[in-house]
Amino acid sequence: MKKFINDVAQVENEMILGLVKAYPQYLRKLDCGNVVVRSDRKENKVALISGGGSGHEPAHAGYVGTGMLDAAVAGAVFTSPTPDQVYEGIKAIAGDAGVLMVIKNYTGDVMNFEMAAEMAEADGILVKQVVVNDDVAVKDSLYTVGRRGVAGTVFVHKIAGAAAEKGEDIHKVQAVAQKVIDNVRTMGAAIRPCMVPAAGKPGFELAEDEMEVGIGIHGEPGTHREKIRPADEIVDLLLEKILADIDYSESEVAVMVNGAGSTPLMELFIINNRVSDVLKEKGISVYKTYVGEYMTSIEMEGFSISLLKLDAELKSLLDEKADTPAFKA
Amino acid sequence: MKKFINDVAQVENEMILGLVKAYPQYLRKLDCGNVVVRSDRKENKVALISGGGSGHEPAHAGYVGTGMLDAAVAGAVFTSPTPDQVYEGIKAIAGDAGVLMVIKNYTGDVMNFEMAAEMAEADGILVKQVVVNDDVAVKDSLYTVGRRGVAGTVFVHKIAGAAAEKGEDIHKVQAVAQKVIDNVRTMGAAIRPCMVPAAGKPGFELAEDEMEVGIGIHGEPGTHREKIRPADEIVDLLLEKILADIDYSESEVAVMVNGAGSTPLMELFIINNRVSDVLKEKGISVYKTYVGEYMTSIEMEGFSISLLKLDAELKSLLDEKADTPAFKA
Amino acid sequence: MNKENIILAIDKMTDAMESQKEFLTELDIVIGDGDHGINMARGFGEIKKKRDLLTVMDAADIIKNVGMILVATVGGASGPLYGTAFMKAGTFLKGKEELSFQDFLEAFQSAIEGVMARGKAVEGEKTMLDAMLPAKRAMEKEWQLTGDVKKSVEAGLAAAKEGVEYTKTIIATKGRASYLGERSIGHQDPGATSFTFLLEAIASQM
Amino acid sequence: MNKENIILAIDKMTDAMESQKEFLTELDIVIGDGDHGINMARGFGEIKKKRDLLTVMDAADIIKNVGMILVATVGGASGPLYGTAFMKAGTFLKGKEELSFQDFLEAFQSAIEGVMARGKAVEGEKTMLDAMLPAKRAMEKEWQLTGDVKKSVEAGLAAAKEGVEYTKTIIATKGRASYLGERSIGHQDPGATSFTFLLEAIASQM
Ligand SMILES: Nc1ncnc2c1ncn2[C@@H]1O[C@H](COP(=O)(O)OP(=O)(O)O)[C@@H](O)[C@H]1O
Ligand SMILES: Nc1ncnc2c1ncn2[C@@H]1O[C@H](COP(=O)(O)OP(=O)(O)O)[C@@H](O)[C@H]1O
Ligand SMILES: [Mg+2]
Ligand SMILES: [Mg+2]
Ligand SMILES: [Mg+2]
Ligand SMILES: [Mg+2]
Repeated sequence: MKKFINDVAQVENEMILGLVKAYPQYLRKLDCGNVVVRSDRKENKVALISGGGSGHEPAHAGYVGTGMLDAAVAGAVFTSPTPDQVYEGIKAIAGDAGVLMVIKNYTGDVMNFEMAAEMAEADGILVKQVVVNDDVAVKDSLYTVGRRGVAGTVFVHKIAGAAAEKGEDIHKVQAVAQKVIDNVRTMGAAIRPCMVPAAGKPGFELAEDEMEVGIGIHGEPGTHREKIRPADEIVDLLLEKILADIDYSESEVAVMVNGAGSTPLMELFIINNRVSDVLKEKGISVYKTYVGEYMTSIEMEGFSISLLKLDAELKSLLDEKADTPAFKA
Repeated sequence: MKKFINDVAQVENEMILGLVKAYPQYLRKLDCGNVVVRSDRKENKVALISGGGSGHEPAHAGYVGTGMLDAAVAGAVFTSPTPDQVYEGIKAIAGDAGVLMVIKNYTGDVMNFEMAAEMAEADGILVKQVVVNDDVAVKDSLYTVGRRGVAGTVFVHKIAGAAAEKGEDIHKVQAVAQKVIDNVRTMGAAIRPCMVPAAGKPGFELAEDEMEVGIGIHGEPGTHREKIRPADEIVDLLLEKILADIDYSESEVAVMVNGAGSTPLMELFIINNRVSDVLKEKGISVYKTYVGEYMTSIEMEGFSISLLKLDAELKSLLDEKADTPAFKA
Repeated sequence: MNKENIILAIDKMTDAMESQKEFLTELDIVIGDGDHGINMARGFGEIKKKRDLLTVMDAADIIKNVGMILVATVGGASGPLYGTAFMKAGTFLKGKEELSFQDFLEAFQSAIEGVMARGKAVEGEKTMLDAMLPAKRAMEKEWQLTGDVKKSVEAGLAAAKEGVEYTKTIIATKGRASYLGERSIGHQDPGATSFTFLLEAIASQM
Repeated sequence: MNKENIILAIDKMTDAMESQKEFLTELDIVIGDGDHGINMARGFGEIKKKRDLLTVMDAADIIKNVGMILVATVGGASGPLYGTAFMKAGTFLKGKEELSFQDFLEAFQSAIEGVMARGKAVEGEKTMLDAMLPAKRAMEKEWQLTGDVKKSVEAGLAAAKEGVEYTKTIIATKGRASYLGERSIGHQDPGATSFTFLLEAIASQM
């Protein structure tokens, strides 16, 4: 395994330390575990907490700062953080206005965050939650765990974060977060896998002419495998699924072309070139585009496209100031 | 060659189109070739132009915007743009205050930009230049082409851009750009090569236990090859060379930990953890840190460390507002 | 089973999670995210570190605290689930110093209920429950028939292993493997597998 | 050499740059950035596209315009250098319809001076100059000795090829290969190699 690391057992710790040392103006690490909070804590606002396994950098700690998250909790690579870690995060940021947990829809994440909320509620802290489930690769069925939460989560952080920063109450912040969730859809594909450092093996293997379609963000295989195709055709394939899921016709959208970790920006822009053309053709107008690495899977080579359907409220919150290490607006 | 592209011959064009379509609020593409200029052109200021081969995304077009560049010219992958392209860029942004060209020190870049300047000067446009040469991996000798320009260039864009935005005259802007160049040093290493799409082959090959030290940003081999080591030791190796080149003792620095294209952010933060510790040990205080992909080599897996020695003027210009697709302050 | 047996069983679990770490991780690489063995080994590694603290507690508290340590260190889906299982069993056994096989069966039932509630899962979804529930049923049945602890435990172990085999034949509808849909068929569930190792450790002390 | 010969020579150059594209790129991968063949093929590809425009010009203008197209399309180091070479030669030949071998030699001298000025390079730095300068000297020498065009051209070609071999033995001090220091030894210079192909094309028309 060829990586710029020192010790597989220290990857998460050293990463969080390196992050906090890079951005002390934004971030402070709690003493107990990999919990990062805003260094300029703002009082009297709803506090947002999110997190998940490590390996999604810059998510989630990179989004801690003005107008986004108040705390981020980082578990081991691709492993949800434990309830006590989340609980410490909640305690560090909780005020009278309450705490909103932004959870990505994974069994582990949901259970661990919910247990943390139970602990915090026992202390009298007001805790609400939203569960992001934007990945249209996975069927949303009553009989399964439902869709996964992937890159669309960053829009939830941004928009709910803006509402909280403006001083909205917890019901409003939760409602607007839920509105984002209801209106954002994502799908991705990859041509090279990633590996959990401690495992030392990739999550799947692909031949030189194969790609994995419908990937998640934990290095797991996607929903199916295909022959690789030109970038434009892959974009068309993903957009078709996304556009079929909710009615985007004649709407305005925010677009996120998210790199999975090792996809060169050059390719992400080539991808966006097609995304932009297809949306134009379909009469969907692009309000804002974000191209870059927002929710990664360590060194996976792949990308996802997210479309967030906007209304006036979401647009204005998207435009609000955000100032965090990895997202500035 | 496994890449998210459509046609090797269209890589540069589609990339620039995708970029401009993502950020119309910042960027506009000229009709003639891959030249990108600010969409909200500001008059009565020194105009900055930079560029080079493609493959360094987000450089250089990603730095076009308020407080940084006014135009960026993109050649073919790793190939300096031609004089006429640069000339078109200069003409599009030139005002009475003149144009400063920020050139990275490569024979091709210098010659092509200089020929463009000759053409522009023939039109009566005032053109000055600075040549960035921050790479300490390469000996700076009178008998060679000297050091290469690498990631430190981004600091030149930021700081000279801020001076220009403030309305400083061309001599002042050139002087401050030169001050950055005199005070910034960079060195890098890689564990996986990249390839020019049109070539379809990597620039070098490495065994599973090897790394290339002293890499440039054009996929070329570095100054030497070594057995790979833990991240901390690689950092020590690079910092030693950088710190030996100019006297950083007791100074304040800006740090850039730059990913070469496919290095996971996780690893860049692990790297910064060590950079930060070593500087602290040596009594060098870190004013600001930038961790991310600023000057890439397509999909190379590697990184560079840049240290910019600061004084009061550089600090205040570094803090000035910048608003571009890839750099916001 | 007395306190000593419980401590020994936990030691055996710790050893098993360490020695099966790679195997369980490999299973999770195929249909999950490649961390199950790492997660379980981390949790039981912490239990090993806290062994001295645990051994001074009474039987029920040891079990409950094992659960709390698992919740606090394993993470992922398996952390809250196994953690809840041990915590529920410990709570159920409160006050008991010597555990009869009937106590064990009832504590196990309580653990399973905890897992089902926490995981919102039922049998046949390709999870640890597909080893737990058959094991529980087989032990109960053999116990009612023969009243023989050894036989009952063996029946349970066999049923858990069968359950693991069964997970190969079904589509996952809970946990990460569910994202694979049809592609999850043919592969055994990591959590069902780890449960079988844990049950083996318990069995050795009965 | 008349205008027809010049057009034919340029056609041959175009063919050579197309057919040697990969070879030249491979050479540049080893000690440069892997684009020299691509760059040259792009430039001459553009010349091919503009062939109809070129053929209506007079000899000197054709050469000068080839230089301008190269400058405008090749990029990198080789674009301005080869571009300057052709532009200088074209400028030198201004007004001439029929070129004597002496004219050719003097135009070549002018081209070389252009490259040296633009590239701030001299012989022995592992660049195209290490093929150009020996070729020029050998041709001049043979021409003075024998007055035989064919022989002179052959001597020039042989010297250029030797120059390419020579570049294998030296450290680069100009161009990208210079960053490799000692590691550049053992590899031939891509620009010296491409020059040899261009000279072959010219030789075929003398
Ligand atoms: N809802 C659930 N109910 C019961 N068991 C579950 C559930 N979801 C997952 N599991 C079990 O957890 C195991 C995976 O654990 P682990 O890999 O440690 O966590 P994660 O899936 O979060 O990476 C699965 O193999 C399965 O047995
Ligand atoms: N200063 C120079 N003087 C003369 N020739 C040079 C100089 N620098 C580079 N060259 C030539 O240019 C060739 C490389 O051209 P090319 O690969 O197209 O450009 P780049 O080096 O910019 O990628 C080298 O092989 C060398 O022959
Ligand atoms: Mg996991
Ligand atoms: Mg080049
Ligand atoms: Mg797992
Ligand atoms: Mg080259």
